[in-house]
Amino acid sequence: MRYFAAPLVEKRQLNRDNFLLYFRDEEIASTALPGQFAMIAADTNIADPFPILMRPFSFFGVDAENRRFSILIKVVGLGTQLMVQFPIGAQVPMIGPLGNQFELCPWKQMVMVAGGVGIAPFYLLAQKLSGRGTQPVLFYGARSRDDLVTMEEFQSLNVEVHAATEDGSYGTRGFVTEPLARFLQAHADCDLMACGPHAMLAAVTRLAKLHRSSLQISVECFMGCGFGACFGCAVETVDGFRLACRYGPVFDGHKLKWDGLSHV
Amino acid sequence: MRYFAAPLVEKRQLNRDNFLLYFRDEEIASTALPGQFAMIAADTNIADPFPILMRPFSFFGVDAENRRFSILIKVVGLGTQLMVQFPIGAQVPMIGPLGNQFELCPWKQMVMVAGGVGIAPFYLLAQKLSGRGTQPVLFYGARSRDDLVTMEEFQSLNVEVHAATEDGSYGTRGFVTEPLARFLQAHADCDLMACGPHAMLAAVTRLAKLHRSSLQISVECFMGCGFGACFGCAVETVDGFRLACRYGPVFDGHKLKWDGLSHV
Amino acid sequence: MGYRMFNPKISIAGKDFANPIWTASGTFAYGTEFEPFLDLNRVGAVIVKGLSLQPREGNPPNRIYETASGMLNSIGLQNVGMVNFVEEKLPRLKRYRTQVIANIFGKTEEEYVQIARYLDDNADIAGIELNISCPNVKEGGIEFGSKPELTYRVVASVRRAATRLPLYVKLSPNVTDIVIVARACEEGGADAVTLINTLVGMAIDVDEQRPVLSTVFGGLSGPAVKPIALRMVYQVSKALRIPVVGIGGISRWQDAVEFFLAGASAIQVGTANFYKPNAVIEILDGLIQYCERKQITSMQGLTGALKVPIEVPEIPAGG
Amino acid sequence: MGYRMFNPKISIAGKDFANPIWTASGTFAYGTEFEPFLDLNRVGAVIVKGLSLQPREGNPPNRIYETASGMLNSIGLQNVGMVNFVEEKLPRLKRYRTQVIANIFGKTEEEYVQIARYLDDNADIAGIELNISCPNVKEGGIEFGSKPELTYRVVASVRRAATRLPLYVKLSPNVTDIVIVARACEEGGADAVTLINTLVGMAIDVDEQRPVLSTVFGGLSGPAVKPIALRMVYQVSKALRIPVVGIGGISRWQDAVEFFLAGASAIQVGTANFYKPNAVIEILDGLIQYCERKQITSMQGLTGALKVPIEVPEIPAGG
Ligand SMILES: Cc1cc2nc3c(=O)[nH]c(=O)nc-3n(C[C@H](O)[C@H](O)[C@H](O)COP(=O)(O)OP(=O)(O)OC[C@H]3O[C@@H](n4cnc5c(N)ncnc54)[C@H](O)[C@@H]3O)c2cc1C
Ligand SMILES: Cc1cc2nc3c(=O)[nH]c(=O)nc-3n(C[C@H](O)[C@H](O)[C@H](O)COP(=O)(O)OP(=O)(O)OC[C@H]3O[C@@H](n4cnc5c(N)ncnc54)[C@H](O)[C@@H]3O)c2cc1C
Ligand SMILES: Cc1cc2nc3c(=O)[nH]c(=O)nc-3n(C[C@H](O)[C@H](O)[C@H](O)COP(=O)(O)O)c2cc1C
Ligand SMILES: Cc1cc2nc3c(=O)[nH]c(=O)nc-3n(C[C@H](O)[C@H](O)[C@H](O)COP(=O)(O)O)c2cc1C
Ligand code: FES
Ligand code: FES
Repeated sequence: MRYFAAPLVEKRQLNRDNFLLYFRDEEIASTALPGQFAMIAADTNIADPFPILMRPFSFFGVDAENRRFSILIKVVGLGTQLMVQFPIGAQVPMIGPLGNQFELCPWKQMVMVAGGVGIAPFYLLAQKLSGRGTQPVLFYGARSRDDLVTMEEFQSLNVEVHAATEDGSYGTRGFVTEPLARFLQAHADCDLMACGPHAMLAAVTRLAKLHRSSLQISVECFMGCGFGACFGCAVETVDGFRLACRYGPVFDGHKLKWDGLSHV
Repeated sequence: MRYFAAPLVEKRQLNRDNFLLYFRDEEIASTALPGQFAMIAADTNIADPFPILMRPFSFFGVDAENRRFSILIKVVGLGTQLMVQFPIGAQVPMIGPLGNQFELCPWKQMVMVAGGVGIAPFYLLAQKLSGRGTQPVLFYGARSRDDLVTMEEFQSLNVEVHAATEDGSYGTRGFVTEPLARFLQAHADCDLMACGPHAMLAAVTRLAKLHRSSLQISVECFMGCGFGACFGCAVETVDGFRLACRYGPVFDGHKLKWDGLSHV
Repeated sequence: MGYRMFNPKISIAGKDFANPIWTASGTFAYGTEFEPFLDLNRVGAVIVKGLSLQPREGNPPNRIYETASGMLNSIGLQNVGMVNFVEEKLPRLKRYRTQVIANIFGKTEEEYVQIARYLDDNADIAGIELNISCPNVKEGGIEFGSKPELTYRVVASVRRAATRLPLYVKLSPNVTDIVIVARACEEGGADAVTLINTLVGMAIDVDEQRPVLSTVFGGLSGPAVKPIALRMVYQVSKALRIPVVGIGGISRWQDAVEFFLAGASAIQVGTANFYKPNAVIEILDGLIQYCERKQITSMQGLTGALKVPIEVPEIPAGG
Repeated sequence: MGYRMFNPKISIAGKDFANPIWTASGTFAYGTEFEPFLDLNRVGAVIVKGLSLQPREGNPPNRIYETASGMLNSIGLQNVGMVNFVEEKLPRLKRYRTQVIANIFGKTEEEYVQIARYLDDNADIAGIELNISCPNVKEGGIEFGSKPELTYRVVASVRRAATRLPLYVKLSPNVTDIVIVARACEEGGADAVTLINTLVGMAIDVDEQRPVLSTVFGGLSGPAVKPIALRMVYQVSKALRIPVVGIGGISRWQDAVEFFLAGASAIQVGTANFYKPNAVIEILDGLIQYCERKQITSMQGLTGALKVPIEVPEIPAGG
């Protein structure tokens, strides 16, 4: 875990509000684990930043050879708006790697379930697993075809992708939990890993309970620091409040109390 | 007087901390008067600017043909630091033209006295006078040669420049008020116009009193709005407090009370 | 911007306002300074710079300084005085359909009464706003706005003196319990309260090792103070029956909506007028779009509509 | 960074501190969380997260929200409790040369006394900091820090109970006159006062039409509050004889110098630790360079060195 500035080396706009930012940092590129994240400044002016707080972002992909890693950013407010405007070469303050990781159980069928920008933590997981025997499958839902960003990246790793769009412009029409339900019918002993909007996570949890499958959820919530200093990122579990930045962001989905998740 | 956004079309770095920014705006280019200024945002994010307040800057030069005008910026703090980093093409919010202007008395010898970035308001004055019968002379003081920015611009308008540097690296060594004193000895009935640091303005005022010459001073002070809404820019004159943005920034130097000038 | 579904009209103390987006005293001068930037007919109300019995010169420089997302000011209540206002400034502003409210202040209770009576007799305006954040010389400099008994007395006296015009009282946030002061205003006969005025602050020039402002202290305003203002507006509108006008760091339509949800019947835009001279219009248009999106047809549907799941703690534990 | 001319060392109530740059309670956890970012030996003192008699879970989410140049928090004083602190957290922190001060809070006077006595008997630390910004259940939720009589009582009782450790009292800014409360602390036997704690604020989600924080209200901190904090530190250090520790929006060395000039003997860095985890080191280095530039050799030469030309008005007229 370090506080450092990484240079922005490449930027790719994927659609109206989704961007891939590539940074150079040897250590992150070689040590980041699936599920981990970084706190990234939304303003490169270190003396007087505005907004002041850093923002949490999952590591998307790593490229150890070229000492690069990438972040998938969806613009939702001021901070993300400013971040996607960073010029190439900008030295961006950040803290990482932070948080725990997805537990891998190769003897199970790993099933990644992503809604929208919830896709972010799964590419690194697919990268780490590719080449190894076990292939995870991806269930990926979004509003419309254009919102299914980085699908090619997954396909190029030969990940089996089951897509769903609410408007039916690509894959099954409707929510991704419908094809997922059929899949769980057909396959016993799956290990579910989910990240996305509340409604989706709630539905996935119901399915996991129904099929008694293990469930790992990467949660989103406001984070003040990312390293356990502010106690601001509590999520409610059956064992009480837990700090998402230290005990998470990946939690046992069966232990999360939904009403206890922050409303972001 | 308008509230508008002008595109930054060109940027020139003159030395470590002085920059010329060129903006396109037809109306300013054709109507700006010597001594007038604009309030310019230090952040192009209109919804949530940081810093919030605009900054006052004299119009440096105008180019009516190409519908361009320029601003000379010396970096002294956060706002100016951010402004000189604006990328070409940035739409920069501003308000102008603002304030009064230098009064021109062609029957007198016009003498411009500038200290450091206090040179800013005089180039437009020289532009407006060039070609007309009367030629103003410029007394220009700075710490060192490198700080005598935009001298060539004045020379290209055939303005007679008397330069002084504290380290003697160019022109007379010492303060500009020394060559000025000699000039006033030799020439009767001068009209002095001054802009620069406190110490210089105080010295110029003493000389003007001594030689009974008229004196116009462009003052600097904090400005909250630039158009008479905040009452924040008071300067003390023998007639009481006056708002620099409305009754100024150009004041009769003989009426200014020095201790009443803000300490900026 | 059509008024198809949402009508921003409100009325307070028998006066009608085209909309609830107003401008805060001391940040909009005498109104006409903004003619170049916006259509004053679209401003719900202009609260003019604080008026005193006699014209005032104000404080020496520096009078203002910028801070993180805010600014400090110690203008010293420079103003043309009540008579010049009524005879010179008001007629020009009355050429527009906007409502005018006169912000006033005095050094003594009698001064407040004299100004209020003069305006009540001579000014065709929509109300008087008492700025009680001023030091009371007789009481050794305590603010009229920081001692409930003092507040009650000055409000009640002004109420008796000015019977015609609606009476707004503008509250100081520099108090332990703003609700107690607000209640004193209600009991004293105020038609509405407006809050917040500035928070007392200070800045230092570390090179000169001197205070930046000539008066050492100044009033803090701007986006920085919004969370405090919003909390106080929520507390006061929960406790009072009379309307509450929200002020403090409002620079975007979202800020205004927050204040309405918290219980404000109208809001005032202050510091934002300096760096976004058309801010009120932007905010009004944003409010209209928001209400149409949310199918809200009138301000009654928005003011106080905040959904509060829990029993709000008296005072929250810090940290 | 040599100490050639300037020595940042200070001592308060008989305890020596390598320097006056400390960390604020609740923003530095139990200290060791910052091992990856800085050399804890260079931190003048660590004020740990507020401790209670028993461990506390804290409030449900959302607990924090960012505002303009600030943040709101309602952590709910989550902490491991005094015993776990002394037995588990403290030994790890004591491996460093930094001084440790325990911030404590109670729901009743007795709780404060019990915690203070326990620490006085069991903890090898440089002091206790009373957080009196907490609602007093017995007194129907009024803050210990908002009623001088209450403040005096709790400070005096803790003083009697904890005779060994230096006693710091941390003041709430949510009061009309912080000087009166500060005096009550001095009379109650405090060795020093620290200020400010957070200002009570609020934020609203306009889409959901709900408060953002689960507790509706939260404490505002960060650069936004600096001007208010600086003003209060100036007022209190003018009025008291005991040392004042300045807190509030300090994120750069210039901010720290402002507080020292205003009269602070030490400062605490809070919110800035979250987004600049090495802020204290940067501030310390900047302070040293500033003092060497200004030929200041010790903190005595800086604390309270502000040049104030005028007679400071009791309370400034707003606007
Ligand atoms: C562990 C973790 C990993 C994340 N990974 C990614 C990622 O890879 N890519 C990505 O685009 N986003 C990710 N997020 C969400 C991202 O942090 C927020 O979208 C971002 O902080 C919003 O900042 P903003 O200033 O643009 O939005 P704000 O202006 O702060 O808020 C705009 C909207 O975003 C919501 N929001 C604000 N902060 C958060 C937050 N921390 N988490 C969720 N919603 C928030 C607000 O409720 C509001 O609705 C992650 C969040 C967490 C906790
Ligand atoms: C009418 C007028 C015309 C001006 N023309 C020019 C110009 O053509 N070119 C130019 O470079 N500068 C000009 N200035 C000064 C310029 O406005 C300030 O340098 C600028 O506002 C500083 O902003 P900042 O955020 O970088 O500095 P800040 O961080 O705000 O302050 C840094 C330093 O600058 C000083 N300062 C801040 N605001 C002002 C101000 N309004 N006037 C003077 N000093 C200030 C502060 O006291 C401090 O010492 C003019 C000022 C006025 C009033
Ligand atoms: C997340 C958070 C938690 C805090 N917890 C405590 C606490 O437990 N006890 C306390 O006395 N102050 C607490 N504070 C207040 C800080 O110690 C400090 O007084 C305040 O934040 C102002 O300083 P700042 O602006 O530098 O953050 C907390 C502040 C924050 C932001
Ligand atoms: C420069 C300035 C002058 C002000 N003058 C007055 C005044 O004369 N009377 C008054 O009641 N409030 C005055 N105020 C306070 C504002 O009306 C408003 O209450 C405060 O600024 C908070 O709102 P804001 O954050 O939107 O600016 C003044 C504020 C500023 C910034
Ligand atoms: S984000 Fe600060 S403790 Fe988790
Ligand atoms: S700058 Fe606002 S009145 Fe002059």
